[in-house]
Amino acid sequence: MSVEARDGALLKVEGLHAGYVHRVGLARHRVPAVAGVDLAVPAARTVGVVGESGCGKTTLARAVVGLRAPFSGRVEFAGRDLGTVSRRERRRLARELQMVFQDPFTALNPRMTVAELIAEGWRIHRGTVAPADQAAETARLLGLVGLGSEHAERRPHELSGGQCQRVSIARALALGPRLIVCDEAVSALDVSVQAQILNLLADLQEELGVSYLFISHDLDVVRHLAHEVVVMYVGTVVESGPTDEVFRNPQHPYTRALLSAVPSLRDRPGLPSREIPLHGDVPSPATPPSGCRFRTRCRLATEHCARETPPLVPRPGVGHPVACHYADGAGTTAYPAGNGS
Amino acid sequence: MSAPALEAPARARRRTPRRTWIALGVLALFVLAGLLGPVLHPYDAVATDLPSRLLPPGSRTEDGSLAWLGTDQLGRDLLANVLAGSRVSLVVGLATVVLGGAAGLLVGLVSGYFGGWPDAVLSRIGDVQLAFPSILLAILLAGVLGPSLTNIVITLAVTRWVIFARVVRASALSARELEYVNSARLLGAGHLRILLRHVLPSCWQPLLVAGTVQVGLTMVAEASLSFLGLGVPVDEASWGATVSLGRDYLGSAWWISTVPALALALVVLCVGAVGDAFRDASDPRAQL
Amino acid sequence: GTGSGAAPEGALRAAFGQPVTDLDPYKANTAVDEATLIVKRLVFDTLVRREGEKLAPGLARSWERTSPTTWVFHLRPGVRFHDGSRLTARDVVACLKRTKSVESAQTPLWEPVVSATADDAHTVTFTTSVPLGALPVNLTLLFIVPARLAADPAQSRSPVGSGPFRVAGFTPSTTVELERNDSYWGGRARLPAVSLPFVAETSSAITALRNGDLDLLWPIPPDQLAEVEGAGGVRVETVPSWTYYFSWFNCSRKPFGDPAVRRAMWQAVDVAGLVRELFGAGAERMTAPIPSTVLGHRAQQPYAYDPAAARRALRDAGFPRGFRTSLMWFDATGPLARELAQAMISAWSEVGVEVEPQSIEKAQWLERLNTLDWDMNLQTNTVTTGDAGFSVGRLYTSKANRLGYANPALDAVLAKADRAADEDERSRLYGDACKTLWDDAVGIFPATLVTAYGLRRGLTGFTPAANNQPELADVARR
Amino acid sequence: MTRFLLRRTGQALIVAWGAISLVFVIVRVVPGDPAALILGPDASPAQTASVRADFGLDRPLAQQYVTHLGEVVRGDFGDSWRLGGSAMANTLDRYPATLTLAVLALVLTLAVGFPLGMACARRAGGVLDACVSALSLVGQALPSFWVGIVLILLFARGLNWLPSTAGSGLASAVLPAVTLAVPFVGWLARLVRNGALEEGGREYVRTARAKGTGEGVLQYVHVGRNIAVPVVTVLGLLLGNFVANAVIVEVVFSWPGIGSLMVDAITNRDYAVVEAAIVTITVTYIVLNLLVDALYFALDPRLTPENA
Amino acid sequence: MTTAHESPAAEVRDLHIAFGSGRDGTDVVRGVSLALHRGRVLALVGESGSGKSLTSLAFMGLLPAGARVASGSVRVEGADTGEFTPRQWRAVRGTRIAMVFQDPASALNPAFTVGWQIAEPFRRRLGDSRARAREKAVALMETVGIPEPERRYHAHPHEFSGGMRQRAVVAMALALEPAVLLADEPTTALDVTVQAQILRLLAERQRAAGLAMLLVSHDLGVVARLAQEVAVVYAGRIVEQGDLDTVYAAPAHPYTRGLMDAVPEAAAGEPRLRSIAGHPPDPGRVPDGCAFHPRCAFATARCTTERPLLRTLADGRRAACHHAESVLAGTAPGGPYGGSDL
Ligand SMILES: Nc1ncnc2c1ncn2[C@@H]1O[C@H](COP(=O)(O)OP(=O)(O)OP(=O)(O)O)[C@@H](O)[C@H]1O
Ligand SMILES: Nc1ncnc2c1ncn2[C@@H]1O[C@H](COP(=O)(O)OP(=O)(O)OP(=O)(O)O)[C@@H](O)[C@H]1O
Ligand SMILES: [Mg+2]
Ligand SMILES: [Mg+2]
Repeated sequence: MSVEARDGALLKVEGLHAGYVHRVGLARHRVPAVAGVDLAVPAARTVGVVGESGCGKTTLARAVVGLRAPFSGRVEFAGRDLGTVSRRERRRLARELQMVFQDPFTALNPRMTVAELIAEGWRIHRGTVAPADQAAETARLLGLVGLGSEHAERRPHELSGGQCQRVSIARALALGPRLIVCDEAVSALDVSVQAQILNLLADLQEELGVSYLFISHDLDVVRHLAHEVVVMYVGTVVESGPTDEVFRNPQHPYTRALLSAVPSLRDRPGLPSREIPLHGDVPSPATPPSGCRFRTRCRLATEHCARETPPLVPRPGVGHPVACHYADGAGTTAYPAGNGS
Repeated sequence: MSAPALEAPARARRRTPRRTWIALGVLALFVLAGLLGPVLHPYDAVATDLPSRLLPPGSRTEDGSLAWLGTDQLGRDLLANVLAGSRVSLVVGLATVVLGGAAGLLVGLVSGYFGGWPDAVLSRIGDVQLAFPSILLAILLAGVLGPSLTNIVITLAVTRWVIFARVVRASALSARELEYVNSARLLGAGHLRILLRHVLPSCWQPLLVAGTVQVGLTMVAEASLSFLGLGVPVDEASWGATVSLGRDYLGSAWWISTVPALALALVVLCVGAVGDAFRDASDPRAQL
Repeated sequence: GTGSGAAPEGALRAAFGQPVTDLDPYKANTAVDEATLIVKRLVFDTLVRREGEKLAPGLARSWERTSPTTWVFHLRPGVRFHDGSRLTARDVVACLKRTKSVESAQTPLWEPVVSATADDAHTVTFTTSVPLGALPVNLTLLFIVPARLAADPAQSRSPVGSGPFRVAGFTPSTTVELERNDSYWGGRARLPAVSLPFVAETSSAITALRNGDLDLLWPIPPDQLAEVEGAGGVRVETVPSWTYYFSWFNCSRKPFGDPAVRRAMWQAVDVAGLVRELFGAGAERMTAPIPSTVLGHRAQQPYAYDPAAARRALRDAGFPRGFRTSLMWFDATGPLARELAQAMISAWSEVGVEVEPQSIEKAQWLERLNTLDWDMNLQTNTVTTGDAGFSVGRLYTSKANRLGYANPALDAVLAKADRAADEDERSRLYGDACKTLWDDAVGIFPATLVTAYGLRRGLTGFTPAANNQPELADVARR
Repeated sequence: MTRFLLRRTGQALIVAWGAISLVFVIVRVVPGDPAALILGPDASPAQTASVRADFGLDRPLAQQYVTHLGEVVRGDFGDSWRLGGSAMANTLDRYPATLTLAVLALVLTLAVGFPLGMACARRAGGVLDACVSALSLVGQALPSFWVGIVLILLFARGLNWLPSTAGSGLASAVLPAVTLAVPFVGWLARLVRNGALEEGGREYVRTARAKGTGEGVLQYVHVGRNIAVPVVTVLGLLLGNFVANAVIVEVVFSWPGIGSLMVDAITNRDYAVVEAAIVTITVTYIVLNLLVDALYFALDPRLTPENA
Repeated sequence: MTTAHESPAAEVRDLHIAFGSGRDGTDVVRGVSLALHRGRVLALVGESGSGKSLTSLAFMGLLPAGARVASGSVRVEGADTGEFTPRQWRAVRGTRIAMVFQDPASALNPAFTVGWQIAEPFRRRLGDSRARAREKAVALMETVGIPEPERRYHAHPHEFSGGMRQRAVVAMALALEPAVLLADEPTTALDVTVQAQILRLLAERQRAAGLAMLLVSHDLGVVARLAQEVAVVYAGRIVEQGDLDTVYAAPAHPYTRGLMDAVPEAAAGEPRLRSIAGHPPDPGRVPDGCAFHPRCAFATARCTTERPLLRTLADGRRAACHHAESVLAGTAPGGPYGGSDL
């Protein structure tokens, strides 16, 4: 880990802009689904990214792993700028930077067996695992993710969703990654299976020291797994910080509204709702509002918000960075803690 | 998005329906006929027997042999003709599809997978070809190349490749966006590996379906070329040529044109049924 | 004009086997085109007309040969063109000039004609460079139009002539609609209109005839004759035509330079049987290199079918195991062309000569024919003028070099025949030419086609024509 | 929208240029000399040369091509040697006949194929469905000239219901239109059937059912509207196909359309007409495609020129 | 537990739903009984593939092709639908019983305007004039909280946001004032913020109209917001049913308990989630005895052979577990199958 960035982050994203290009005639329109995101993932830690649908989470994930070229900004992994490294170096880095996708079925080639899927990385990067050892290594990985060696010869359609997701994880682990980007990696799974996978991820982090950039719209899941959380809204980060702190003391009006909307086991039909309703629709990243992007739906919004974009900085009285002109540390709506507390 | 949207593990594969087996059987018979026919019941395009011309099915020819399906306008046995023709027609159909399919596969893969300017150029070429009436292209090409089996295959393949290219391109295009292709890319796989291991396999099935459809259509197109006088050389027998040359006799000696036309229809029907099976094998919704 | 141009009431609906593409009488490509000539004969007049075997006055009341190289023609007075203008000698002069200025298949016919002069309004004098006995015959091909329209492109579609019919509508390759010229000098035609659609497919055409959608259809292919003969309301009339099949040998190519080989090839084919079995009543076996009804025909002794002799002759000529060669043709050249070719090839294979069948497109065929790029060539030819000069005289001279055959003696005979004014003299000379060509076996001359005309019952005044160009103006309906 | 149209028009121009160049090159590569066809077998080399010069065929191909392009831009394809008059005029004369046939065939295909497909979808896997799927294959399996002649023998010669040749107005168009439509009726029915089945499995159909909507309304309104887009697409292509491939049918029925004109022109190496006719057909095809694209936007509200 | 004595607005009794036919057929719903009462919300919870959607579709007579009611009855307002003709079914749908589907994006016909689709029942079922139907539709859109209904009447579904679409779907379901509303995962496709809005809307409409409602969901939190009663299904059978409070406070079936423990919210402060080992069985290969026994920490030999019946416990709820009492008491599991991860 000697080449790690000075501040110890394994992954550093700085001022990242990424998105889609619409071609109309000869003109190209950029849709910056991610517009200036900064974040850092330290080694052996989990950073969660939450936000509503369409806020740019997937775009961020894909830009980080290089499936989508950023418009601008830096993605630095293990001390190297992914935008400038040579192709060869980039491919070598692929071994250390992996991703687990949302839909476990589509992420696995249906024509390959589990063993082939897991070994694919070794075939590409010759010399990582000798062909003779591959069977044993496959069995070890399968064991690691809680599958038996009887699964090795099956194909994805012969497995359940949870099992497929385990195979995806094993496949990502095969090359010994240091960071795994998980884009909604458990959203497609039932609670009981989701719990298994979340436990598995946590165990792997403990055993292997992997870091996760964990993207999810499920706040409970992120809260459970992530050490730090980043809250996104229309391509920008509105609030970030240690998970506990952000969830217990959300500062941005958007974070508060988001947290207040999460259904809880303790809700009851008759009980008064804690919900802070949000009105209106999420603006399109193609035509974001000026200033603070949340102002169109914010009860606190003023003229000032329309003129000036609030920077993402720690506020007085707030322990973590918030992009709101009016964040003052007086959290009004704390997120209900779990059953016990 | 939706949590419970995932289906449970593997539903048992559907068994191949009976009509597919029947179709395959009939096709096998025709292939066999094409292979063995010329041995068992040889056809000599050169030997004419004028006194026995235009005999109806079941007649005795001049030399006393029985013409099961009658004789043609030169007194040659129609059964032998149809048997020999099955070989030529099937070979033309298959060879065209293989040739056109190969070209289409290559073009479609490149243009679907890489996109960008190669795609733009290849797509425009395909557009030109599609906008250009295919039968006229065939007429012109057949004129340029002259009559021979190989040239007919080339001609027909030239008019077909776009269809395959489009099919493959569409599959490659969607395969390129598949999550498992991304996943392979993330493992550091190069273009060649992704193309061969991940993109190509998902192109086969639509290509195969298109291919089976085209085998039949190609055989019909060969007949159309014959109609326009650009078919197989005189000393070859093909169904298309026989149907076409016998058409003037439909009012008097119907069997000459009708027997090979029915053979053609039967083969196309069977090939189509097999093609449907290919389609069904992969698409559970089409099983209804 | 789209397909909906229905024929007028009472029109004669007559379909010939080939399309009419252009009605300009001086268009190069239709100069000897049968389909076009059928229409032209109804729309235009010529100075001289052919009636059966004889020449008859047309626009010229009479003519005389004033010297071996001068002919004087006296025009019929009072003839008017369809547009009302009067026909004068100046028109004839202009037309000759026009036809001479167009490179076409007729060009050789007019080459010896040096000039035509209008002596007065109704007298024309033709001067030729050499004595040209065939001039009156040739003039049956010179259609007369008003001088000012001789080079008018509009003549292609709506030509002005002086014939018994005028053009009411014309879609190239599709249909010609003619209406009666009531002021025709030769008397009104008997039917008010003639409609000449082109029907490409035999089955459609026969169906139309049987259903009464057509009144007249010709030529009916030999194999389809039964379908027409059996039908109610239809009768068939036949006439031996001036169209005949021949299969030339390229005498400039091995092994066809050797007359013995050529004769052997002929002996190898059972011509009599072949014509009988294949064509039935649709053709007659030929006895000379031109049809028997053509002026100049002289019957020869047919080559007997004798494969053994053929094989012997081939051995003697140095081909004990036969040889390989090819035969080219285009299918549309005549009825059963493909079958005829295949039957002959079949016969030749019996004597060890392996012939590659080359059925090619007409355009390619022409190109190869003209460049002598072939071994054997099967085609039909029509003696359009009914005179041996048109075929024998034109095709077999050393200068024409159409089949790599050069025979100075024959050249002399043909030149003499060309100059002779006396019909008997010409006939005798062409008869000699027939013998030479037959004995030299420059080609195989199997069959003269018999043209079968299918008519709806109720048509009268119809005379089948040997040149495929029946006189439709005389036809009437009962 | 304007941008979209501009882009599509640009593409269309490229395609048209490609077609023009293709036909230019290919007709000149085909062996056979127009001069020989004009002059017949008696032509002397000098005559041939002079005719070739008249047509500009003696110049280098590249030079001919440039001249040709210049003329084409002005809509001038030269004169037809065979038919007389400008090639384009000859082509346009024949065009309405082909269009009549194509439109009639299209109407037939739609009028029979659509309800048939809907009926099959309603009883997927039933007897009708099996028959239609077999018929759709057989329809495509029979050479159209054979179908045409058999139709003539049956309906014109046998029953004498319809004329076998052109010249009797719309009645004459029936058999050729049927011949053109035969391969595609079953095909369209299959397409409609598959589309209806696929759409029928969508959730909005279930929603509509849950509202108590009747099956007829469901099929023809809810589902029908949604399969309109693919159906319109193929109908556009089909019309183009009918125009382009009426060749054989026109020959069989002596239909005075552009197809029979073209075959005649190709056989006779009438370059100008071949070029004019093929360009006409190509342009028709391109215009139809543009129309279909425009119809898309009308039929599918989700589509905008940007995401198309 | 059901307290109402009036007859249920809709109910299924011992419902079996099978795919395929004859011996090849697999029962995917195996003896479910549910009763929906006016003014009350019953939630149906369970994992994916447990048969929730099929059960709710059976109420509407809208089982997908291939599925059929193998036995049992479906009653809507007392009428046995087993005898229903298609016409009778159509008459009931929308007017007596209506449904809201999971994915609002696909539940609306993309080719027609939202207004047209909402107005359709008025025109076709009530025979209202175009103008009248439109008026009613606009009013209805207003009721379900679609802002600017006049303008949005003419919008197509793709021009709506997800929440707006689901409001439109709710409007369509409520158009003909049904007595029973079925909501199959009505918020699963939506964002939390939107989900909260839709849940509020459903609660409000349900209360206002006194609807009998079936809420299908896999999210225990969502259920808690809306339902008074909950039924938990596992492998096509109800394993526990009772008042929401009772069940949530202390589940009596090990599966219910596992489900609740697996929710991250429940594990706040704990490093690991308590997951249920293994995964649900395939419909065709449901284990003998208690279907849950291979994953159950309480399972004993008895559980492998004898299928537990749904029985009423002391607190009035019903559970299908031989060991319900020990589960409630929290006694340690003892069986040989405890914790085995299959
Ligand atoms: N292929 C694309 N072309 C154009 N725009 C796109 C494309 N994919 C996504 N977008 C837009 O980019 C924005 C961000 O999308 P993204 O998928 O990153 O969001 P997300 O936070 O992952 O949402 P979700 O929770 O729905 O997965 C959205 O506004 C979306 O509409
Ligand atoms: N068309 C079908 N063919 C065969 N089996 C099916 C079909 N549709 C559903 N099933 C099976 O029926 C069972 C129950 O399905 P159902 O949709 O009711 O489950 P669910 O509880 O609603 O699940 P989800 O939460 O995924 O919606 C599942 O096991 C499924 O595999
Ligand atoms: Mg996403
Ligand atoms: Mg469901």
